[in-house]
Amino acid sequence: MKKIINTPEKFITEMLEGIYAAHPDLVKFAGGDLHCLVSTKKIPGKVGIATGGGSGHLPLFLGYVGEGMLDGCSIGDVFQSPSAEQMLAVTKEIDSGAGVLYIYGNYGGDILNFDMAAEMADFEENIHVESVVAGEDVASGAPVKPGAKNTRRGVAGIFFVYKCAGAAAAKMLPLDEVKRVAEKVCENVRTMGVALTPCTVPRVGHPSFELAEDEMEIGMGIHGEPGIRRGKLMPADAIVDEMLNKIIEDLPYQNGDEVAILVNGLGATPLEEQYVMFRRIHQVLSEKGINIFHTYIGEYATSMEMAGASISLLKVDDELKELLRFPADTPFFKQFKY
Amino acid sequence: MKKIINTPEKFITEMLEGIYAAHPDLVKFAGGDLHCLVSTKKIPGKVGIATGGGSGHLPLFLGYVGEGMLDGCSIGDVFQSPSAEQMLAVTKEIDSGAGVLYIYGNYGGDILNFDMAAEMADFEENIHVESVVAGEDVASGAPVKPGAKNTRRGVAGIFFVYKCAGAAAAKMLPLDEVKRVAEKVCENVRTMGVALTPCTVPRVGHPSFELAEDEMEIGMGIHGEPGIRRGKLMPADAIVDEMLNKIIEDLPYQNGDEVAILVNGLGATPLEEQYVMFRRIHQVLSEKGINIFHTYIGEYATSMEMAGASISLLKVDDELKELLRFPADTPFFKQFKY
Amino acid sequence: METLSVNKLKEMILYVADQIIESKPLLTELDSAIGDGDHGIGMEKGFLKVKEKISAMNPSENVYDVFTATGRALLMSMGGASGVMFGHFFAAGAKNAEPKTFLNPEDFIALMQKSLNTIKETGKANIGDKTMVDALEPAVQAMKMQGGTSFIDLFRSAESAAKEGAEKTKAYQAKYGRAIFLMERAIGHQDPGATSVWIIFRSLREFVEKFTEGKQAG
Amino acid sequence: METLSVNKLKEMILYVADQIIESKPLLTELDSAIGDGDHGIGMEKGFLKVKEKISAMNPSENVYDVFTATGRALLMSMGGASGVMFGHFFAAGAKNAEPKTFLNPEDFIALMQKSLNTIKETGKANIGDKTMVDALEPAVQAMKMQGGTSFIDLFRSAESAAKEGAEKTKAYQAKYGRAIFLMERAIGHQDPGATSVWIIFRSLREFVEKFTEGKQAG
Ligand SMILES: Nc1ncnc2c1ncn2[C@@H]1O[C@H](COP(=O)(O)OP(=O)(O)O)[C@@H](O)[C@H]1O
Ligand SMILES: Nc1ncnc2c1ncn2[C@@H]1O[C@H](COP(=O)(O)OP(=O)(O)O)[C@@H](O)[C@H]1O
Ligand SMILES: [Mg+2]
Ligand SMILES: [Mg+2]
Ligand SMILES: [Mg+2]
Ligand SMILES: [Mg+2]
Repeated sequence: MKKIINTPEKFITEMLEGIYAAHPDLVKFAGGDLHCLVSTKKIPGKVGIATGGGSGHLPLFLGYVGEGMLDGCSIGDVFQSPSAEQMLAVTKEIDSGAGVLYIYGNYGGDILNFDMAAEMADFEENIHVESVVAGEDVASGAPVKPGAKNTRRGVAGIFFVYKCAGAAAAKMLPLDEVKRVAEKVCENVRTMGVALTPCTVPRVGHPSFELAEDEMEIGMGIHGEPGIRRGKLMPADAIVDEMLNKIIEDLPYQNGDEVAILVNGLGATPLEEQYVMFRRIHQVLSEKGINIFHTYIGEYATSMEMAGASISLLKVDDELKELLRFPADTPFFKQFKY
Repeated sequence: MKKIINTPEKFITEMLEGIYAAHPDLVKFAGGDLHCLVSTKKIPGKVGIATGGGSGHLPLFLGYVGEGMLDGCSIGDVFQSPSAEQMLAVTKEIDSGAGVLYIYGNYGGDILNFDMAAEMADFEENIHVESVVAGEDVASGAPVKPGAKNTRRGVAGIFFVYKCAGAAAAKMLPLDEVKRVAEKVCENVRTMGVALTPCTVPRVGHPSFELAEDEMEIGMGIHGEPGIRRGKLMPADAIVDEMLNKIIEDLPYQNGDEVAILVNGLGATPLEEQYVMFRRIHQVLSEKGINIFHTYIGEYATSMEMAGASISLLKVDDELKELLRFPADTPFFKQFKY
Repeated sequence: METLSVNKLKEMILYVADQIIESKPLLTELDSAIGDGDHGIGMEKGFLKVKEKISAMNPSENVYDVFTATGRALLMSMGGASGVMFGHFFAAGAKNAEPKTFLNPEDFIALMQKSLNTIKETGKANIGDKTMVDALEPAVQAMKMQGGTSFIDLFRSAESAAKEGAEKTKAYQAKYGRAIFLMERAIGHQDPGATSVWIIFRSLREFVEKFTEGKQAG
Repeated sequence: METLSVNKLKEMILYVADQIIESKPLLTELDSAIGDGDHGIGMEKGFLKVKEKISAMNPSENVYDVFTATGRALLMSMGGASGVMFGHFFAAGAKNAEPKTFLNPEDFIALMQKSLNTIKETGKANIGDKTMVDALEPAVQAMKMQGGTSFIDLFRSAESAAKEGAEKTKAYQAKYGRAIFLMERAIGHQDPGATSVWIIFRSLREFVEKFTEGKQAG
């Protein structure tokens, strides 16, 4: 894969320099480290929301730092967890007395580092930190049992967690309430992806896996984690049917339910194709009597230049609908109240 | 290239069905033809702005129909001009007495069809239509001489024309003023692109051209039109320097000028790489004493899954700055007043 | 000297339309090789509209109304550069023409010459640019050489010139339309638009042959 | 029985840091084959931080403070799963340990056993999962077999067990970290994290050898 970069070593640093140069009014960095991105707007008494994760997924994660969404983000190298120190620096910067909520995806390195950061924030800085770990990829493990450990990966559905928790924090709700909202979204969101081509980590220089010219992999993760089925590329409607059925059965989403939908492009898949997918989603949900509250389509969580897409469904109630409607203004996601 | 579609023949129809299903509050179609997309909001006495063009460039063209931008768009098949009849249907639907401005890119088929539509709107429907044809790709022809025919292709820079003319119309300026604004933007905007990989028109089934694994083409058009130089892939900074110098010399943009910037991904190029490019743009402009008023980065005008990017510069004055700041709310582009 | 009535002309256009629609696979194949594969679809779409419009046309005493309606149907429905070009093929020559109840071969030559002029003016293509002009211009020349004696001779000469012209496009690099981007790789492939021009003249000749045979027989 | 003072321990850690930093190309090569190519960079970053922190450390009477500072420097600066794992390598065994002014071989064995436990608990990896555990667990076993007689014997046995363990990872498919995605294609490649463990024990052995020689000479 050809890339417009200078050197793999400087890729993320230079990307971040570009981010700060492009959005000086919206974001800045904390602790003298470009990897610790925080919003320029700090609201006294508001719960701070931090996320973090590896690079290569723009607009995830840092792109959602802004009004009505997140307050800070620690940024790792490509597909690599940032360090505990970086997450701690973000935490210190965004805390304004009401505590900080960490929202991030269910990945080993992230959990290890962010738990460490939370511990240090609590002990050394006296900042109350709570964590919500999103894991909603139905292709990556058995359905979550109450009380048991969630083994599922966090993918594009985390956008909904950011959106609702961000709105709750913007409404000046206290930490335990913001956390409750985030957990509620996690419980009600499910995602499934499909990959058509791999992507290349710049430093590695070759694709992380291979898919034949007529193949796809249903359920593949955003770092190329194995999915649930590799097979011949199928027509769009058949792909959607397979993904959507797995999602619908999982929660399950039922006749009369209302949902928000996120159709997410992984990088190289054109918007046109995402709309072809949405057409079918709309048909299937109509048939099943599942009502669509609102639809988001575009690139929300990518894998650099991977071709493919994911579908996320969030079951909404009046509370979540109100929070989804809340406006947001970040470098990558802007929404007027609707 | 693998695509998530059903059949090439139904690609655009199904994409449009997806669009109307996803955004029923924002857009609808006119004249019983899915290819004639108009805003659901019609403001009495406002100048209507219509665009049109081939598919395969989302969010261009239809994605900018909405508040503060465009009122309607006629949509052709992939890379194919829509018909005069379709543009006429859009025109009739969006006219609310103040006349209609056509803004579209400088392509043979589009000009032939839209001129025809304008003529019929004038003669048969008594709708006053004016046209502004954007052509700002510095790689596609000699600099425009006053009075002479512009041979340059219209590419991503048309976004700025939509933005400013759309704001002027939203401010209820009359047709001749909205047209003046559109022409002013055209005169002050310049674009240059680079392609790393081709794209495939679904019906054709094979890429429209080839680029070796270590090659790029500077100045290539968004349908694969030949550029100004094919050569070995260079580091990001060198690519930016070559493109930016051509742009800067062309207007020329000078020490003390203020500009808005659009870094546009052609489809498969990740946002991360666009920010690496912007980092260098920011450096070069700083060195030259050209001030950045505002930066837009992302996918604004694509070529399906083509890898590559374009850079557009718009020289702004107080009038254009005010119009750029104006809010906009469309399916693909949302902006709060800034 | 032969003439064609308004009704006969309508029949003739409907026959041409059917032939073009039947040629969709060939046109698709040609446009897939050097274009975007949609010329067959576009022509089908356009000539379906032509059939609809011509069948539903108000009674008229003017042969040029048939040409105008045909061209306009193409122009309004096809899209793309070719929609306008094939629109002009029929409609441009009829513009401002003195109304006539019967069309004679001389009228047809004049009409085609005018259409060719408009096509070249609008599209800027010349012989050798790998477009429909490569078939149309020789056809018009051939008709002028032939002179306005009979429709059958006129269409035969137009058909054979158009066919030859279309075949010659194989040797050309494109200067207009999508095939531009192929550069020298377009060489070896016949231009779809030029092929359509040949099919139109071939159909005209077939129609008149059948018509004449019918007359002789009846 | 030998002991190491706080200052000697600092020197030893600085020596290990230099050796890891020197091994960056090897670690990069290994991680590029089956991971994302950053293990060398990560370890370099971490051990540069270790050097900074250890050099600037407040005077201490407790050897465990040196381990804690080392582990913490890695953990805070490296990122990724390996940052936490190598952090635990040094710091976990020192947690809640009774302060001592001198470290003896028995103390070191106990410390490493505790660290190994934490690493396995946190990371969930076992022998055969193609991780640093494949080098560390046999090294700890070997040290326990060897017993706390002298540092030189201790480190020699640890080094050779770690080396063997790291080499064995070539035969394994990965169950943790990035190499998972490679499935059976990871086979044939040595795990970078396990290799780092080997380099650490090798460096410990080298340092003590030099130190002992130095003593003999001096
Ligand atoms: N400027 C032009 N002048 C004359 N004919 C043209 C011109 N541009 C294109 N054509 C004709 O149109 C044909 C292609 O038609 P079609 O495939 O329907 O349109 P498109 O190229 O927009 O897909 C070409 O084969 C050529 O003969
Ligand atoms: N869960 C785990 N338990 C123990 N060691 C692990 C675990 N995950 C990864 N590692 C070790 O980390 C090494 C990779 O380190 P590094 O490249 O720095 O991190 P990353 O995999 O995040 O890029 C692997 O070779 C492996 O030895
Ligand atoms: Mg890594
Ligand atoms: Mg076409
Ligand atoms: Mg075509
Ligand atoms: Mg690694």
